Formats: sequence, structure tokens, C-alpha cells
Amino acid sequence: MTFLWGLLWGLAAVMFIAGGAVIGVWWERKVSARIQMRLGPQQIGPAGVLQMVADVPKLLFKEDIVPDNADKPIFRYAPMAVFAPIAMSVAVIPFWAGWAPLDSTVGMVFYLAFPSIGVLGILLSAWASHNTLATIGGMRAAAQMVSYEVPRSLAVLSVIILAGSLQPTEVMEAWQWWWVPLTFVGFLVYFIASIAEMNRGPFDLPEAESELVAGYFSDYSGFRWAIFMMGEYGALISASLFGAAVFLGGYRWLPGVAGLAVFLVLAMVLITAVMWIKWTFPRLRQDQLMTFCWTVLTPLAIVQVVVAGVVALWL
Amino acid sequence: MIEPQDTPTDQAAPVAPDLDCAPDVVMPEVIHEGDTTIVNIGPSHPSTHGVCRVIVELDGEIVKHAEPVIGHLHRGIEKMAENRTYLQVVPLTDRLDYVGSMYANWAYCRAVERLAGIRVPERAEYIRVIVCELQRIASHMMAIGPAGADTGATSAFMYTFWQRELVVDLFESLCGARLTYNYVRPGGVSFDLPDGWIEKCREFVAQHPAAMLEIDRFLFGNVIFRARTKGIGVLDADDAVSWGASGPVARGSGVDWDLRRDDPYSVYPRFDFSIPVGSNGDVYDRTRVRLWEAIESCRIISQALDGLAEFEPGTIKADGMPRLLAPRPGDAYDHIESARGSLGVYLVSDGSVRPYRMKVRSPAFSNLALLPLVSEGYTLSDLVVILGSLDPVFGEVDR
Amino acid sequence: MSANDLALAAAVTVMVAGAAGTVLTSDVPRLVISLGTFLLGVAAAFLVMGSPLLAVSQVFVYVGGVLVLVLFALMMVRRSGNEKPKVATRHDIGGAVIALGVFVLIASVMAPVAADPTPVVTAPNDIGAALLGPSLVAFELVGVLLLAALLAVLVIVKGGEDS
Amino acid sequence: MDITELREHLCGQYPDLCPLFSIEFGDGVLLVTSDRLHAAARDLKDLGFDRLGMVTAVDYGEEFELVYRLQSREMRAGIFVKTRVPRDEPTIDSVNDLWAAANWQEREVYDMFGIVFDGHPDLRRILLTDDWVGYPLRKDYENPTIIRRPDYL
Repeated sequence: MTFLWGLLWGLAAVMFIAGGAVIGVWWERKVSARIQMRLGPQQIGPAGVLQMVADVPKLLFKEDIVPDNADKPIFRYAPMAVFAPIAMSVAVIPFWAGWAPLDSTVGMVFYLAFPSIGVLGILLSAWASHNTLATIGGMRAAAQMVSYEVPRSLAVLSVIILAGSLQPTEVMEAWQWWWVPLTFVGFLVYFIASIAEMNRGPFDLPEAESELVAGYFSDYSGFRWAIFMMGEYGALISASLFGAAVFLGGYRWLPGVAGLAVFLVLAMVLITAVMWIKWTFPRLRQDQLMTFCWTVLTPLAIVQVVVAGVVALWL
Repeated sequence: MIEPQDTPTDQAAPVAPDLDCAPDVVMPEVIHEGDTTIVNIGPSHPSTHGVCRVIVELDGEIVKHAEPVIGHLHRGIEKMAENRTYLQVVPLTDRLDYVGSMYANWAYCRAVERLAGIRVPERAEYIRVIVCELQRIASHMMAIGPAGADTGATSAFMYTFWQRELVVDLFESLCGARLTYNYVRPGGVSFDLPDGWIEKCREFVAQHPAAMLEIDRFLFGNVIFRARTKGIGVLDADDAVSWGASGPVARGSGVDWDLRRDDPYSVYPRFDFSIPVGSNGDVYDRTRVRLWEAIESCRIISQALDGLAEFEPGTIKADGMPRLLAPRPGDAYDHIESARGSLGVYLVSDGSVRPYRMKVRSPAFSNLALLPLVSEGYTLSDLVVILGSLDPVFGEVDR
Repeated sequence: MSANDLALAAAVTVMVAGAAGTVLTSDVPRLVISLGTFLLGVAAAFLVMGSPLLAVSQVFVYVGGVLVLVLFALMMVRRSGNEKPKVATRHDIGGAVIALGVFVLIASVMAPVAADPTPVVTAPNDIGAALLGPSLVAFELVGVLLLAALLAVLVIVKGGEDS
Repeated sequence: MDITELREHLCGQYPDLCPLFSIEFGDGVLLVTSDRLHAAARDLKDLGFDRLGMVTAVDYGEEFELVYRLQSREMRAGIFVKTRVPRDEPTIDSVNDLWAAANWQEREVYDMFGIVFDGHPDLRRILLTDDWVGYPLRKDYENPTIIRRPDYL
């Protein structure tokens, strides 16, 4: 029975992420269009909301090209290895008082651990493509994602220390409004490191379209390419939901359904902020990216952990 | 009736001879030689700004050597010109620098006029100055915006492209074409300014500097953009002179050399304008020089629009222009300052109706030759930014 | 045989299959996938044994960190575009002997614990308390060892750049 | 600096180059023999011509004429240097050691005319592929893909 429930929730998470990605694409096109003095999609449906209905079949019907020199089975299934861990990470996000799809006692670590498997999928797809630019993109992705996990985990650690629990629902129950100013630096570190984790601008070096064409997914087309995009938008949605919950309080601001609405609005604001940043900033260079991680974000996160630890002594 | 003489009628269509054995089509994959990797960028790559192939030898991500391989857009325009009359060559020159067609038109026409001893009416000279300064703005927009896009700031590209669009709209109402104008002709220009054009042009000139200052603030003031471009691709002034660099590439390195002032042609001495010069010779200075040049161009255009009022409308062609030019034997060279640098055309006449030889001194060709020099020691990410800052247009590089 | 035993058996099967794949294949991507399978199997075994924190840490550190670094290193030394990268060793027998030795060592240490295979559910708080309580010295020593290893790597890398 | 001043300046500094100087279409032209080209170029560089604008050639049947365009920032003047090489043995000294710009310019002339530049560090085809047969800008170049424009005029 538990297994069946797990399967059902897994399916729901995948549908959630896929649907969210499709909406996210439309939203990003609208946001970027406003930033760039354009209109964005507007032909299909009111304000182009049905654009995605046209886009998904297009991607599905595109030819699925597998390069001759590619390592074919790995090339075919690597996108799933990128997408699946991200879909899994949604499972532990606390949506409602005392409820998360998978209410694990180690949910906070679970959330940090599973997206990190996605790097493996990126590396395998880069390797299997057998393409110079993809290889460089894969190496950049590995270096970047492994590095940015450190400040990201430390930032989340500050909340874990304050709550004294690894269970997301318990963290949410323990959450107090004054944690927002207290962990604000930690939230910023988490937010920036999450952008780097999901390979979005200004940290999109692994796919840097002006340097590596599309990096590790240069050779992908059609639906396999779409899975990469879904993975990217899934990571964006998942990271925003998690950040809105454990750092910004999520549903705790208002009781009942209104709380859920506040939670979703907070996540939406974070998603839009990520898009805003992407369409405004130029891309960092590899060495600048690493320097930023190790000399700015990590020390800040450590300071935040210390502050949280000292405060936690009085709790 | 005139029969075509040499057209093969009873033969099969000629077959291209060497295409399938060209060594260029072999794409090197990752080849390790010692500790370095050879990476092939292009010929079709979003950052090569055309069809350029760069063979890069990488040590990790550090560029050991970058070898540009050009000629993918070589159409043999110099050879084609030997087979056309002087007027028929003008459309060919459009296809040289397709981001700034007016320049090649003008440089070629100046060479023809020098060869044939044609005096151009002053109104036509003013119009030429106006369209070429507008073209400078349009062309620089295609250098500044992509500098943002190369570093990942795609929004800057849209902002500059908007400005270019306004210029291209002006050109469209002037001559009907948006890219290849065929507007400057030997002896003058092809059409006079249409009604209301001057007002539209003044409107553009009035809003352009503000738009440029906005880009200056949000692109050149951006901390990441500065970190990505300052101190990158440094070219010192001596190298710039020795390698024959010209235009913003040379001026970014502090070489204060602009043909509009230093070898004045046309009516430029009548205008008051300054030449922006950089000091560090890095990508940032090269790109920013273009931005200020665009603002200076606005000043020149408004002065030229004022000056235009003195001349009677319609006097845009030299008197007594023959239908078919057959200059006396000899050779002539003339050059102008295009958006990319000094663009010269060398013409040799044998007294017939066709040029005996045409040579285009292309600034983009000379500037691109600097790529191995300025990119060595920087990273692969910097390479595309440096290539973009040299602003090559491959129609002109390959000819 | 309880459901727990079944789950443990499944986890061990995955582990063995992954380990066998790691040893038997020489094709790098497949090798990495096998190793990943093995590590995920270990994580599953931890989960079944009642230690979800260990399981998740296993995924976090080994699959997300160490394995990625291994693959990263292998990509760096990839030789040529057209020949498939292979991992081959001339020390098969020596490697087997060392692996066997390690196995015997662990088995002899674990034998008294393994006598009673009933899973004990360990809460994260207990692990935290144990690490910062009785095992603090060992925990810190491991930390010092890791720091030393990190410094050694730095020295080696720097030395390589100088020469 | 206008052309007469340039002439006086040149004659004052290098009297042996003076008789070779002429004015055509308002441009100063220095006509030298091919063996003296490099020396003349060096003298002109010392005189202040620090930029090599272009190098090109013209096919005059029996001979190729090489045309060098030099510019001086200091004097604000330009000058042509012309020389001729025989068609059956088209060889000339490279000026790459004086101006680095000659690197690509001379490669292009080699590519299009088959003129060999002695002392050039990297004389390869530049615009055409490495295995191209013939030199397209020579007047006698034949290629099946070239269709002559009919003589309407």
C-alpha cells in the first residue's frame, strides 16, 4: 500500500514538475519579453497562454536525433537521469501544515542530496554526446554544481539548527517570523547557490549559448532536449518552493488555504526574480564563478551558520 | 538583337570541382597533444558573428593559440568586378560589409570618381555623410549589442537592435532596401531625400544619445560585464599600428587615428566632432569607443542636416555623367573611415568599361588578423568576447 | 521471511550487481553507472536497516560528490575523440587481494554486530548526539585526516604547476 | 602633409629614392625594382610610415605589379610603393619583419596570384582551401564554375 502511494505521489510529482515547466516556459517568455521591450507569445489564446499547448506537440514530433558517434543507450537515457532526481526532490517540500508528499525524518538532507545526482546525468549526457563543446560543458557543470552545493547546504543548515529537526514539516512547525531577518543572509546564499545549481544565468556556464552553443545538451533534439528544459525549470520551481517554505515561512503566514496561496505567491516571486536576474546580468567566467563561490558565498554561509547556532542556544 | 556569346547552351551545367575533397570539412574532435586540447569553433557557431572557423588550442580552459580560418564566405567579388561595368559593381560592394553597406558603396564610388575625375555636387556629399553616419550608428549597434550577448546579457542586444531598427527604417524609406542599399552611386546618390525624411532623421538623432547613455549605464556599468571585459584581450598601441588595425579596434588601444579627421575627405572638415579614444586596449574600451562614436555621429548628422538646407533639392548627381563610364587608364585608391576602420578601394582601369582590377582594403580583415595575438592566454569564454570586440563582418573579411 | 528481509535482499542484490559491473566493465560511462548503482544499493541497505540519515548522506556525498569527481577526472584524461575510453589495469590480482583483505577486516569488525540482524531505527538526533558525544575524538580525527589529505592534494597540484 | 611637402621630405631624407617618386591621381607613388623593395620599405618605415594599409597585386600579363599602400600617422600622409615581378618567377622579399600587417595581406596575394614572399613565416592559402588549384585573380585563370558575363555592351 505504501509502495502504491509512493508510486502515485511520484507520478504526481513528475506531472507537477512537467506542468510547472510548461507554464514556466510561458512565464519566462513573457517576463523576458517585457524586459526586452517585446511582447512575447500572444497569438495562441489570451496573452499567449496556450502557446505551450502548441509547443509541446512540436517538441514531441521533432525527429529524435542520436549522433552516430554517440554512446547510444547512455545518450538516450541520460536526460532522465537529469530529470528524475529533480522531480524526486519535490516530494519533501512541505506544502501544508504537517503534510509533505513524502514526510521523511531526513527531508532537509534529502532535498539537498537528490538534485546533486542530476550532475551525474549531465556528465553522462556530455560524455555520451561525444562532442567537444558538450565535454567542456559537462566539466564546467560538474565543477560548478559540486562547489555550489557547499554554500547551499550550509545555508540550509542554519535553518536546520534553528528548528532542531531534519524533518521539513517539523521545521515548518517550529518556524517563527523573526527567522526571516535572522536568516536573510543565508536565504540570499541559498538563492544564489540555487541559481548556480540549476545552471541558469548568470551562472549558466555549462550551457553558455555564446561559447558552447548549448553545452552538455548541444546534440539533443526534440523531446530529449525538452526533458533537459523540464529538468531546468523543475529545478527552478523546486528550489523556489523549498526556499519559500523553509526560509520565508511558506504557508505559516496565514491560516488554511490562504496560507497555501501565500506560499505559492512567494514561490512565484522567487521564480520571477530568478528570471529577472537571468535576463539582466551577463554571464560570469569560470574562474570568477569559482572565486565567488569559495570567497564570498561559503564564508557568508558559515557566518550565517554561526549566527544561527548562537541564537539557537537561547531557544 | 544581342546574342549572349559565351553562355554555354548545349553543355551540362558546370560542376564545382574541388568541393568534396576540401580538407576544411574534416572537423577535429577532441585531440590531445601533450596537455592541450584542440577545439574547433565554427564555421557555424553563434559567437563567430558570421562564418568563421577558429581552431583553438586549449590548455584546460586557457587558450594557447587561436587560429582563425577564414574564406567560408569568399565569393570572389574582386574577380567578379573585373567582369562587370563600373556601375554594375556597386551592388557587389553592398555584399561586402553587409552590416554597413553604405561604406563600401561610398569607398568604391570615391575611387571611381577619382579615376574618372567626377565632381560630386555638395548636396550629394552631405547626403552621403548623413547616411554613412547613420550607417555607423547601425553598424555599431551590431557590435555593442552582441558584446552583451557574447557575455550572456541578451537584453542589451535587443536594446541596441531597437536603435538599429530605427536607422534601417530610415534607410528603407530612403532607398527601399534595409540591408543592401545600392544607394551611393558614382557621381552622387541614387535618390534625393523623400518628403519628411529630414524630420524623421532629426527625431532619431534627438533620442539616440539618451538611448546610448542608458546602455552605457546598464551594460557598461554592470559589475559582471566589467569583470568580463576589463583587462581582457589587451592590444597595445604598437601592435595595433604594426598589425594595421584601424577603427574602434585601434582607437580602443589609444591609437588616435580616424580618417575623417586625419585624412579628411568629402565635407567632413566642415563639421565639429570629436574622436573617442580608449586607453587600455581591452574589450571594454574597444566596445565603449563604439558607443561614444555613435553619439558623436549624432552630432555630425544634425550638423549635416542643418547644412543640407543651403542646397537646392534635386542636385544629387554630377552633371554630364555618361551612361557608361570608361575612365582613362591608370589606377586610383581612395579610402573612408567605415565603422570597422579604414576601408579602401583600389581600382585599376585599362580604359575599357570594366575595371581591370578591383581590390578592397578591408578593415575587418586586418582587424581579425589580431585574434591570435589578443586571445592568447585568456580563457575560452573570453575568446568569444574578444572575437566579438574585433567586430568582424565576414562578407568583408572574405570578400 | 519478512518484508524487511526481502527489501534488504533486494538492496544487496543491487549492490552485488553494481559491484560486479564496476569490476567487469572497462567502458567508462558504464563503469560509472555501475558504481552509482552500487552506491545507491548501499544507500537502500542503510534505509532498510533503519538509518535514513546515513542513506541520504550516502546519496549526497558518494553519488552526488565522489562519483561526480571520479567521472570528472576521467573526462579530463580522455585521450582521443575516436577511440572509446577504457579503464584497464595490470594489477588485477593485487587489487583482488587488497579487496579481499579489506573485506576480511570489515567482516571481522562487524561480526559481533551482525549477529543480531534486527534493524534498529536510528533517528538523526541520536546520530548527532553520538558523533558529538562519545565519538567526538574519532570524528574530529577523521576531520583532521581529511584536511591533511586536502592540503596534500593542494601541494601536489601546486608542485605540478611549478615544474 | 600634402603631396609636395611629402616629396620634399622624402627627397631630403633619402635622395636615392627621390627620382623614383611620382604623383598619380593625387597620390604619391614610389616605383622601385623588386630587389630594392625591402630596402625602400625599410627606409620609408624609418621616415615615419608606420602603417601598412594593404598589399595587393595586378596581373599585367608578362609581369605582376605589386602595390603596397603605406600610411603615416605622424605626417598624415599616404604613399604607394609599386614594384614588378616577372610572371614566370614571381618572388619578392616579404615585408612581414617591418609591419606585422603584411602577414595576412601577403598570404592573400599568394593565395590569389601565386606570388611567393621570401621570408614570410606562414605562407599558406588564406581565403581558398588549402588544396585549391590555380590562382584565381590571375587573368588566365580558368575554372568551369566561372561563367563569363555576356558582352552586352
